[in-house]
Amino acid sequence: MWTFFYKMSSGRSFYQLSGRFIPFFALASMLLFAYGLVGGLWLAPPDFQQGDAFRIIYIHVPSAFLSLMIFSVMTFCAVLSLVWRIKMADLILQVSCPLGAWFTALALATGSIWGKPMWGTYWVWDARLTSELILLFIYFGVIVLSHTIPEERTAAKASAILTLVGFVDIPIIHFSVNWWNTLHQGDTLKIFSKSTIAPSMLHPLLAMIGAFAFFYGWMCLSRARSLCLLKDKRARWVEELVKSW
Amino acid sequence: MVSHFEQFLAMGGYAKYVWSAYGLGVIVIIGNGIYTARIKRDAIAKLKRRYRT
Amino acid sequence: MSRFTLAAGALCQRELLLLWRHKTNVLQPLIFYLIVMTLFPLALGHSAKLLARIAPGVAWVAALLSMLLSLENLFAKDHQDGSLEILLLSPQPLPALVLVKIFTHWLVTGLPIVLLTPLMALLMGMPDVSWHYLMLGLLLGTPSLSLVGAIGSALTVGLSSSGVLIALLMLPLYIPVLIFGSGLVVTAAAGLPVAGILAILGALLCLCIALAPLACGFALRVACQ
Amino acid sequence: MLTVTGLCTERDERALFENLSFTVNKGQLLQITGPNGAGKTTLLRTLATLYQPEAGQISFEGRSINAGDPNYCQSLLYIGHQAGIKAGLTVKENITWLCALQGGVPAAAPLREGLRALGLQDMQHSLAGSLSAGQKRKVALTRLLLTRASLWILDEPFTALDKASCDWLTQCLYQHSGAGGAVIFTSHQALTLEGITTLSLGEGGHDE
Repeated sequence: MWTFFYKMSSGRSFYQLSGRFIPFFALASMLLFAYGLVGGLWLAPPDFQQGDAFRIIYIHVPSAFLSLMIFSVMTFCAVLSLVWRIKMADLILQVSCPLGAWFTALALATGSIWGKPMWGTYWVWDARLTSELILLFIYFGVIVLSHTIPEERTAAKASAILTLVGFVDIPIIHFSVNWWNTLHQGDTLKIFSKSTIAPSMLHPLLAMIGAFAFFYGWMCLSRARSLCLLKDKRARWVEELVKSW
Repeated sequence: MVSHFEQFLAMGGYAKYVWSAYGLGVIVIIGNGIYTARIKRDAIAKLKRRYRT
Repeated sequence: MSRFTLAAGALCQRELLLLWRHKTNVLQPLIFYLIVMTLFPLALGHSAKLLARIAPGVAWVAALLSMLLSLENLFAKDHQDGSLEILLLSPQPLPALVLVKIFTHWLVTGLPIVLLTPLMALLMGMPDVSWHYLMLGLLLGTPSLSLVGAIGSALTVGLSSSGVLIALLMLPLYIPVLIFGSGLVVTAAAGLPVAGILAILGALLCLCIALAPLACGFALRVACQ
Repeated sequence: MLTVTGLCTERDERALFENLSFTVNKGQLLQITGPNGAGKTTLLRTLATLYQPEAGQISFEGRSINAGDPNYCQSLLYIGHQAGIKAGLTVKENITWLCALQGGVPAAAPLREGLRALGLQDMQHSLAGSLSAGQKRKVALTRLLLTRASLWILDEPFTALDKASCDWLTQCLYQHSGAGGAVIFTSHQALTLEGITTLSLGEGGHDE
């Protein structure tokens, strides 16, 4: 396993390695998307309580899951970059940060759209939506920090530190927002609690989560590949590669 | 007799919400896909310019 | 006296001397706190019931913002005149020295805010039992605000105007302290037991004391590259 | 005393030097020369563990060191471009906190003697902000007299110094290297120092 990370540290091997993963990720995400959408929109019966509005779950839950998954990937890369100084980890962190922000925003938007038929208002200070909003702020913090520091190497290290600090903060926020929600217990009806879900509804959901995850892997690796080429543009292997195109 | 397709589109009266949510999903997914392709195209162009001249 | 207490004492003395010589920088955050606290009653009318209800939240937000003001040049001045490198190259552990610096910053900005709470309670017409809790909450909460803000200040030390940036970076970390701080007064006013919330505020403080100087040390080493 | 192996550093996409290796032993005066932007300051900062090199190993008295290594910092004195003087403090306060952070607080006698050697004794209580660049540099240099560090890394110590102070500084360097310490420094003025080795950082950074 350790040689894998060591190989990731040099630009060239990262380029080749990711080249092999990308087609697999792309294919898997498209297949799972097809199955998930068909399953979710047609095959799954409407929910007895919410009718067809529950189908928003097939976009909301995967993007919410992804927003946390991407942040864990970013934290893992931050540790790799700060402790073992693996250069490619900085690249993956810098690349997956906007993706994470997009999926968090998507989760927030679909969550509030889902709230409209349930409560009649778009925004409700429900514990999970609020935590999702604060997570979006953490993503913005990392993005803004990495874009404001001029020197590229310092920017990478600083955003890695901020990601680690953010990672420590997520459980604390989750805990304190839940406590805050019970303190000011308004009329929030628990719609997000996972009621026991029929298998025919569950399989498309798992497929969609897989599809989103593979899509993220696909986007992240291909963006990292392009940036890796630009980063090592002086290296000889890049020169040969460009000549071979 | 409302054809099966119209009934499907109606989404049991929640058409507005379901389709807007899916629309946003499509925008985010396709948008990021296009942006990735653009990053790749710019990188290749920049490298070509660097090594061709 | 061990080497470390010598260095820490010298650093603390240096910081206090510098702040004493530039008193205006110290007074600015406090004046901002006073302004905010006087503006709210003017804006929302002086009905005692309303003011008493919003007083803890307003006090906490005003404390948070005024501490943000003075955070910007916590490390930036040292970076400009090169004394940050001497801090990095000192044989004493860097997180400990950073903790000393943050403590002096809290002494100068956080403590006065805590001491001003009785005045604020008067202004906002808070019932006397709840402003004791507000004061206790601020006493436990403002050091964590200082520690967390220092991380933001260390991350943005090289940048020119980083005031708002620190607020954005450290907002998610301020939220738990804000929630439990103002929640403390609300539960106290409702007569519920508050031991649990005080324990959580204390736990947050210990977490910040343990992790924030480490993160600051790391960020400063990165910023000096 | 200090061995550097395989050091390579990049500075904003430009490789400054590729696997540079050299050793500095006791009593040696090493001058780093090279055109502007050749990476002299970066090399000094790397040796002082302020700058993290891309690759390479620095070991002090046999043991490899990384950032913030206590006993390496104990025996190292680094004076960079900026003098590290706080403008709001007086000269005396500046020196006390500088030495306290580095090691022991200087007793009154060596402090006064050091200031007199540099002609700063009457400016002891004036604010450092009111001093000229040369005087600020001299305040930083008083640390040389009061420190017990064996390795000195000085970045452009001779800049903004008048003739008398330059001679004093050269004298100080010789005295330190005579006592078994080592000095690594950079300087643009044409120095008439004998018995120093130079490391040129032109292209390639080969060791002369």
